[in-house]
Amino acid sequence: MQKVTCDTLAAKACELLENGTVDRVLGWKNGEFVYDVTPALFTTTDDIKSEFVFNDFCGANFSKYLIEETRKTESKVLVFLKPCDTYSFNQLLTEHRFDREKVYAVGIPCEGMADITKVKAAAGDGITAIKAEGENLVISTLYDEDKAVACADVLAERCMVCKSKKHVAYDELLGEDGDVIDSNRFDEVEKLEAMTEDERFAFWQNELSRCIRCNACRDVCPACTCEKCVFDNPESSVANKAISDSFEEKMFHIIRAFHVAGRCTDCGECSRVCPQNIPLHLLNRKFIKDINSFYGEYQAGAEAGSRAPLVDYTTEDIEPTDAVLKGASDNA
Amino acid sequence: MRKCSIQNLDAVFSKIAEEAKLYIPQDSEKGTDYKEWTEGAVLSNALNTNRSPKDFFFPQTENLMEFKTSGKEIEIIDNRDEMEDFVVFGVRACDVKSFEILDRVFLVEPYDSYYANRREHGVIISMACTRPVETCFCQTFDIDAANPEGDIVCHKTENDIFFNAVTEKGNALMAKLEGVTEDADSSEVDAQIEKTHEIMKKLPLANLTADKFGADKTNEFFDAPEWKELSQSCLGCGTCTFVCPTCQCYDIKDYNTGHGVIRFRCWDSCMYSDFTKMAHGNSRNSQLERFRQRFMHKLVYYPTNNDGLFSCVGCGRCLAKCPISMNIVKVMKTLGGKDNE
Amino acid sequence: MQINGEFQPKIVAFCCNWCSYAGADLAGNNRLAYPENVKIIKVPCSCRVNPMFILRAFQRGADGVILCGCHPGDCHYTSGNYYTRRRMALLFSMLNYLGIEKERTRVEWVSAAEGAKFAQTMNEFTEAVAALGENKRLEDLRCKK
Amino acid sequence: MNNREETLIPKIGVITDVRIDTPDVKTFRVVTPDGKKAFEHRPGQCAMLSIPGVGEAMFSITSSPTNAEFMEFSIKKCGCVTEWLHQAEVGQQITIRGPYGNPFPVDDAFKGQDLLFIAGGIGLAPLRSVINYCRHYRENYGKIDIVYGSRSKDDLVDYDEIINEWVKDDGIDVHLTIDNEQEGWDGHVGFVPNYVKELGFDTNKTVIICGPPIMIKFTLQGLIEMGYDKTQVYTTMELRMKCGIGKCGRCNIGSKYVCKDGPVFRCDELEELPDEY
Repeated sequence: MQKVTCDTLAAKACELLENGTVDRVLGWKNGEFVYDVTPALFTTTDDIKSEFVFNDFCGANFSKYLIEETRKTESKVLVFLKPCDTYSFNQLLTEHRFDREKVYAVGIPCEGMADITKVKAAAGDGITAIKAEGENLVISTLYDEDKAVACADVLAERCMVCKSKKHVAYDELLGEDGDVIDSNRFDEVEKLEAMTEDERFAFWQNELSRCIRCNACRDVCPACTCEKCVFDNPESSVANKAISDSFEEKMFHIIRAFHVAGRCTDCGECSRVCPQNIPLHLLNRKFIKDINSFYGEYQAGAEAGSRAPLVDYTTEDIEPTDAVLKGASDNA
Repeated sequence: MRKCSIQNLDAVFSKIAEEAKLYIPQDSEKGTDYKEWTEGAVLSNALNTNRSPKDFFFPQTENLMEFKTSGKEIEIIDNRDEMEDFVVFGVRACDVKSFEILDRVFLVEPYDSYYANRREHGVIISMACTRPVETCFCQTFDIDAANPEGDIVCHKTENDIFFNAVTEKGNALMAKLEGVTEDADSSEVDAQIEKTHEIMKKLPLANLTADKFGADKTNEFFDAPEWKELSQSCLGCGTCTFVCPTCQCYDIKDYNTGHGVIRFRCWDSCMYSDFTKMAHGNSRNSQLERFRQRFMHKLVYYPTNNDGLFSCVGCGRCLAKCPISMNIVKVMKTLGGKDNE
Repeated sequence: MQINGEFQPKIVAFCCNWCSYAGADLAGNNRLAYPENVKIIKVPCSCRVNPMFILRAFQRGADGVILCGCHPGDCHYTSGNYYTRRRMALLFSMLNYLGIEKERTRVEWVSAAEGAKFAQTMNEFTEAVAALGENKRLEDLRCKK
Repeated sequence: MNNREETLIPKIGVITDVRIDTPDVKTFRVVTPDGKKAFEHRPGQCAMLSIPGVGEAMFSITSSPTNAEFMEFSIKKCGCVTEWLHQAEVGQQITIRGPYGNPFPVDDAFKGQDLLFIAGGIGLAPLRSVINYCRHYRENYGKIDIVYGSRSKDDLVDYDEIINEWVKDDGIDVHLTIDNEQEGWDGHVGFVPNYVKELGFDTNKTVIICGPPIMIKFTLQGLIEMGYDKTQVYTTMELRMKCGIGKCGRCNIGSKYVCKDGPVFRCDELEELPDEY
């Protein structure tokens, strides 16, 4: 259950539209079944009143939309940012991907978003309604009695290991700011590191072989902002539309994660959107964990203007051979 | 009509597997997918598999031919491998219908022999739905989830599975299953169909109609102002196209292996920015145009070329998988007007 | 690759133009033997090596990939190899995370004066890769003959 | 059924002649390895040419179907396949499949008509096969006018054939123009659309246009002003294609596939299609 209500956000959006601070609002639009919320651009208060929504299924990170949005006009756009979204926001600012002056950012607290797959698993097929009641979601289905499921039990993976309830960028904050959390988000990575090479290979083979190369992970990623991706560029010699050999799937995912290494804020959008449920965040988090362990703690997006580890160095950096050992045996 | 008890289903599977490769939907932590049947494999009850069964006839990638080159000379090698018999068990009504939609593309002159061969070698055993979910809207396209098409049609009741062979291929396979099935009457199945029909009436999308769309409606919808709003948050990824059982666009690409060139075909997506890109321009430059193309194709262009048949079967995969939850239902409701609510 | 029933690994060595390639030259001039399995690709700087080059080498049949550059502090372009060091540390750690044997990848700093070190490095690396056998985990089956 | 007949599998073609037409256009003569034509075609149809490892692309067949010995393709250098072809020497093998698309209605709608061909730049390539077809069956057609323009004299494709054959034919008037004044050029100077208006043709002709989209647009406007009806005007289209047989899904304009329902369209048919080309 979110502490900040849909009405509060909608009122704020209407207020800012009406007083001319912004002329459009990036927000969530209600769908068919409560959980299929779509990112949308609102330009009138009427639309906001009838279609704006904020609930436990508003996971989409709007930061990336700002790139295109701020190119359209000279006026300001209102964007609602959950704590984790603010890290992406900062990272994009660091990379000069949008004009800060054209954005009015409203930070909103987040209690964690629900994962619809988990909801379906807990409540059964044919969901017809989901209502937030206290700490529970009450779910109505076509086939069973209404069921109350604790929000905590259906949290998205990324929210279970939330790294921060603190907003690192905003013009205005709704509700109270939280703190950076000492999360255990590297546990899964450590589990893999503790496995043997063979086991790790088998694990990733199983995961990555399901990839259908829909590019959703890349297209949703707020760190993937190249105007033309190497994988779309026929001149790059790696452009490939489909997985035509098991090598290709590894190539794509290694390079995708590498290209955002040091810039990935661990927002978890890649795993959220994967239609094949591949835990892509485990690749990104490995890079984050290694960067922390090799070069000192670094959180992309925590500070606008900070220098990403891969465009930086010290003369005393760890040697690659030692790094591989450290990366694998740190916790073994 | 024949039947076997659910406990004895393995005997049926094992018998089929003697004849040909058998694929059945199987559950895993990551959802349901068709996998080859092996001893002990458990049939999933899920409605949708992650990937649609179009893979069986139109795989995501397939090698079309190979070239060997030496000097100025080229040799073409046809080393296709789509001649193996196989059986797909448990295909839902929507997905069965998708084969007809693909047939109308690949099996019209000049027909696609890769697809045709696979189609010829594959037997489809369908499975009636009994528990449709909120994302199902096959009824919109006059598909009966409770009574699918297929070579053999199956109905699963509490204790038994009923088999009804309807095509020549189906009958031939059914004949081989005589020893593991017994004669049955259809009363239990009929009752179940009726029950499912009752449930279908209660589905949230039960009243969705496609009546506003169809053949020759291009000019009505092409310039609709709604496309802008509908497409504005589209990421331009290929999820909807790749999980869709009826999307059939493809790309033909060459791959240099170092000792030859493989020419392969792979799925492509009209949502991709380079789909229509040529050396000197692109006929669909914006995501709006690409988004419009996909839905116009399903709802207008395809029906125009195919006697009004829509190129959507209402399986609901795109509803479940789209990263931004934009999908054909929202498009139909937005463009189709208020009376489609 | 099997020669006379014995596995002969294919090794790709990316060598920077200024130090390591000269080191390889020196090894040759001094008649220091290193395995003929090693195929050298000259690059302007170790930092020119895109992670994709490494993966491509494996795809095209390499059993091991080694990257050689100037010693840290000696880069012809001042700092190229410092970036290389970070990139390869992360890439190789990632490859190992995916289950690719860690002995298949290596970075070594070889100066123009270190002909002997070049030969020794190549001998050791080839031996280590030979012990692992064929690269099966990053191979592209289409490229196999 | 184990059918191995497959339209996507091409035939081998051999380049037996390469003619340099302009600085960026070459004309390639192609036959099968045993010296025959790869297949028969109708005027205006296309073929898929490819070089393994480089790619496949659709080209209009520039030679006339009446040529029993070989096919010709006039190809402008603009992408990776064409660049590769421009480096090819005589004897090089390529692959070829086709014919694809619908032809110009040379044996029905065009029959007995006065024809006006209007082309710009490489746009002459697809029309050349029609022009030569009509020259071959001269008695079936009325007067033929050809308006052809290019950037400069050097950019006129098939200049030799135009000067040595076409202008010498009875009942054919060739009107050449170039965009800018040039030494050694005493012909007309100016853009094609204006030249067509200056020439002021009778409005009883059937018009066949091909060229850059902007040229087609203004020429068509001019023709309408002159009193032409869109049903009298034919053109040929080009969009990205992969299969050539209406299945890969990218060359459609509305419900029409350029590779299958086109590339030849009558302008009134084209107008009914959504504006997406």
